[in-house]
Amino acid sequence: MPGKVMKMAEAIERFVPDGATVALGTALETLIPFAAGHELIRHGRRDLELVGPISDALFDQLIGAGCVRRITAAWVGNVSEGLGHCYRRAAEDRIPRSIEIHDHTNFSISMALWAAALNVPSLPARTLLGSGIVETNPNIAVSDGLVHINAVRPDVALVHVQRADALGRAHAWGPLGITEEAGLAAQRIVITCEELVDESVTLSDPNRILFPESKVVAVVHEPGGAHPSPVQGYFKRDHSCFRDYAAQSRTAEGFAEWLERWVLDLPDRATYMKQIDIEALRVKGSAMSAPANFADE
Amino acid sequence: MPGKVMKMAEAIERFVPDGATVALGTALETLIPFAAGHELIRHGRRDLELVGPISDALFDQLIGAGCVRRITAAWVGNVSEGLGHCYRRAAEDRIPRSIEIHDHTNFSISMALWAAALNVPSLPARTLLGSGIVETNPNIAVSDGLVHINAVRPDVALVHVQRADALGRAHAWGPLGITEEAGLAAQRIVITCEELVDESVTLSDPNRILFPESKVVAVVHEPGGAHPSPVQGYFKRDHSCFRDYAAQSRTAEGFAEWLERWVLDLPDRATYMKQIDIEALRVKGSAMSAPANFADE
Amino acid sequence: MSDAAYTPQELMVAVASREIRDHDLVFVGMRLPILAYAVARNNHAPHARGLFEVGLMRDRPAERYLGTMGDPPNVVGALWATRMSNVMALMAQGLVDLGFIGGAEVDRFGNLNTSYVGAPSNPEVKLPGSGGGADIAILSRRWVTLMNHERRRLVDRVSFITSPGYGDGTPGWRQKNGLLGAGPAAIVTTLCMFRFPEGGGKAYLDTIHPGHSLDEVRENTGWMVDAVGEIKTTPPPTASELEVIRKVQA
Amino acid sequence: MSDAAYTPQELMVAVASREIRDHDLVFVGMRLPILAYAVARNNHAPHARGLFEVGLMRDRPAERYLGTMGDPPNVVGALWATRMSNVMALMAQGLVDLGFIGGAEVDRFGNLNTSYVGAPSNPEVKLPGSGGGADIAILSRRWVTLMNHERRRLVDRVSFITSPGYGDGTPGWRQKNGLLGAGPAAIVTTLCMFRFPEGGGKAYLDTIHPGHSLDEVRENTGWMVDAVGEIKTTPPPTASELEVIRKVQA
Repeated sequence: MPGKVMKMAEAIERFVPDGATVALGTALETLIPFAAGHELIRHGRRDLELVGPISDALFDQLIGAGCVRRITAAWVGNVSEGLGHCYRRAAEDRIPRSIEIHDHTNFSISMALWAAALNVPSLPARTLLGSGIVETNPNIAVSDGLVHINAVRPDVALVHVQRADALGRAHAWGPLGITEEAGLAAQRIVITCEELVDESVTLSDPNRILFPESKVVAVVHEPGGAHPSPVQGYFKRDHSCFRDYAAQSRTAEGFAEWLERWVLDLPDRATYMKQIDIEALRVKGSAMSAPANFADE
Repeated sequence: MPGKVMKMAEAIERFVPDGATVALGTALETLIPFAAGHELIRHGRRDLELVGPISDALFDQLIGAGCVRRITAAWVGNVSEGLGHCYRRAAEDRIPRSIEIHDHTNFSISMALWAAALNVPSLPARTLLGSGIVETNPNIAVSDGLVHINAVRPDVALVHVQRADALGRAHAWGPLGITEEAGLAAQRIVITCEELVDESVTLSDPNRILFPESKVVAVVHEPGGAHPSPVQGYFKRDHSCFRDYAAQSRTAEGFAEWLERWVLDLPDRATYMKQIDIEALRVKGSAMSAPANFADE
Repeated sequence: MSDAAYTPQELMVAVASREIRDHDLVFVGMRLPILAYAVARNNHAPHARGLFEVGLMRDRPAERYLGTMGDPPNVVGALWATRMSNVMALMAQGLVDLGFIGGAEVDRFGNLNTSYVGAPSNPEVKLPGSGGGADIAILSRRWVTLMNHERRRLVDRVSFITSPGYGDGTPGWRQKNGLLGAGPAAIVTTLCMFRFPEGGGKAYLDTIHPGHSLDEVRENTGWMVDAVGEIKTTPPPTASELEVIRKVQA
Repeated sequence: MSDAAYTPQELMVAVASREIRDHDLVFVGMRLPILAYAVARNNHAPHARGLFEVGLMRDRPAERYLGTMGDPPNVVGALWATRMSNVMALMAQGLVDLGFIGGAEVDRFGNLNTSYVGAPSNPEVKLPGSGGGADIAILSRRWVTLMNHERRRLVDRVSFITSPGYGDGTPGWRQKNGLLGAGPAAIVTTLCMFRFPEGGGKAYLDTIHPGHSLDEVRENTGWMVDAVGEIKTTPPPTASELEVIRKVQA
């Protein structure tokens, strides 16, 4: 099998073209692939469709940077701070550009991805009855007392995990949101990880492997790649970073300064990491899972 | 919370009434709850509907013992040996009684349980097109170029796992087949386990917990309760036991002798365990999963 | 206990926590509901479980501060860490007893708008969206919303229904449209608590918080507030309720 | 190499293994296909992956004997231990290159019966059922069936189609009925190998195994066997193929 380990820049360059439908932030407030998202901005990607459940600031940043054509999500903002100012500017004033919005709920975006994973046109659900979302989203319809949610097929899923091996067998833990269906529904998966480990680690627990390796096209070793979102066992959430972003992004000018300072003026994530006090966020404790014996004789 | 730990006899007596729809053998050839199934026979349960994917001998035994009204499954037989002789006698000659058969495929029975878990009347799938099963199973229909598989709602799921705590947080590993959807779809879950452990073990790895504890009504500590099927890390498969069963069940008389010898004449599973050479099957090796750190600071 | 002894938010949390019954499975949202679950769990509802759409079930509050439901302390001691769709499946089976939903706007029929102010095609304000709100509003057995009491938030009719309450207020609207849950049980604001008639309809004033008046409520509410009989005063937070709130927030 | 040097089953396994291409994702069944995957993986298809409906993906054969695909040795070193529905989802996406299906009866259009001999309402023989067979027959890109060559097994038309091949044999039957995969590629028996015309239809004789004759095939086949041109002889198992088969069986 060809090696899949590469730098973030190469992974984004090769696997996320302009116009792509990209699933990211699939574990909700945790394991958000900020490093991968910032690389999309540095690469000047355009006309992307972003797919996710709730998005904690990263969607807002990609919208503000002008990368986004369409939002297919349940919620876009800043979870601990409230509104997404770039999202508002784009939706209300077409700044920096107009965006198309396909509203979902957390449940319906999950079902849309399961539909794609199962290769059916749509799946039925009990949610969304009586909600205006069935009128605004052209991919959701009501019939026979159920909603029918059309499949959403990402070209690529960007997923940050605690550890993965060189062939893309990824271990993630903590709440996983819609990560599994996003990966199964996607044409290909780009893994970014805190630790690049030997397959003796990943294969020791095949039940914790998230995805079929056959869908994983790239593995990027990017410690801290989810900052400021938390990573169970590795990093706490950087609440103040979200607070600062909310304040700075309130105006287009403030956002432009934020973008230069934290993305455009930096060559890569390693440089970004040097500019934050990561040690204050690092998890130092140890609360290890009880081992499971996979022996066969 | 009320304690859920009880003996097998009490769990079956209280939670699996005559006429119940029972999901079991949901991990296919592994973790088959033979001990629970044999207790159903000892309790003389009648008119059960058995729900599962493939069933390795246990469905055949329950059919032969006269417990079964309906089979809702993809395959009933003896995996390493072939046909299920009791199943044949019931379907062909109504011995010991006639049974109704709702044919499924492995994929379609999984979707039927997911439909129940999501509380929708049916789910669509790409399988079964062109198969005679869509004519024989009244709960499967073709329209718009897809099959629509009606929900199957078990009253109870009987699930054998490697370890569980007193409140029913269950850890299982190895291939899980349709265990997760069977438990979510079921009204209630009865857990039988190799090891009854403290919650410090189960809660150390919430990602490995199979089910919401709120659905688990009983926890039965029954070491070897899956024999002769294998349990990863605990027991190898007892191939000769399946071979002997195939030979003895070839005639109704032979099955009757087998049933007395291995079920009816035994008061409980502990006695059964004394009659087999379990040490020859016990896994002695150790191949521990790499731990995951769940620490939060 | 005087007004000064607690904040309006602390009162809202205490009032919300009283909606949680022992043994309830509670779909817990963010911020104030997390505090409300902690208060209930530590006082009158020791067996209440919390369910989080991120994919978690708990039988006790997290032991450290949560900025979001996905923060690492919420995973430590969790009973289940799974996929969102499994958590939603439980709610779709009618197994969630109570949910909490926040919102930017609520109307007299309990409908919430968290999507658009103005035309969706060209909105004056784009709000973040449903998140799991519409799922909770439709599928949980009953739910409660918490809101700062401002005339711009408590409106006669919302311009966009993200999370349906009782729709157009006609009796049986939810059943007619196939909504699984019974609908909103209460609107808890910084001034008062509204409830709804059996089977749905228009919100009525149930209790007014200590130190506030009917006139004040009416001035700050976008619909004609009916006062049925004598309006009771909301019981203030107890010492033990405040103790938990302040411990968890710290 | 003479007939005596290998068993009919060993020849079937060797022939089946040659259907596996390098880098294929193979939906592996039980018994002979497990051996066929091992032979291919150790010879011409070092990058072939195996997928098992029990919920496993592997990139090499198990290191110990398997009585069933769920046996513990099949989990050791697995690349993925998951739910059956996830494995089926990959196949429903058209990502499974080749599947193997066993059967009690196959007909000239490649349809398999593993359900009923005689009327389903009152069968002469109740067979175990589909298992994952129908799923593979409908969803995998191409598939192969292995069968002992007996007249009662190779029938003109099966009485019940469990796993569809080319249906009634009319061109485009699978596409017309919305079946995702291309259908059966071959029937491998103890006497010969049948293949199918492009786009489906009636099985034709491709090769006859060493030591067997066209007459013998015709005597033991329930349909009129067409012999198109000169019939080739099946290449016997190579030494390296036999070595793997015997190692894995031990």
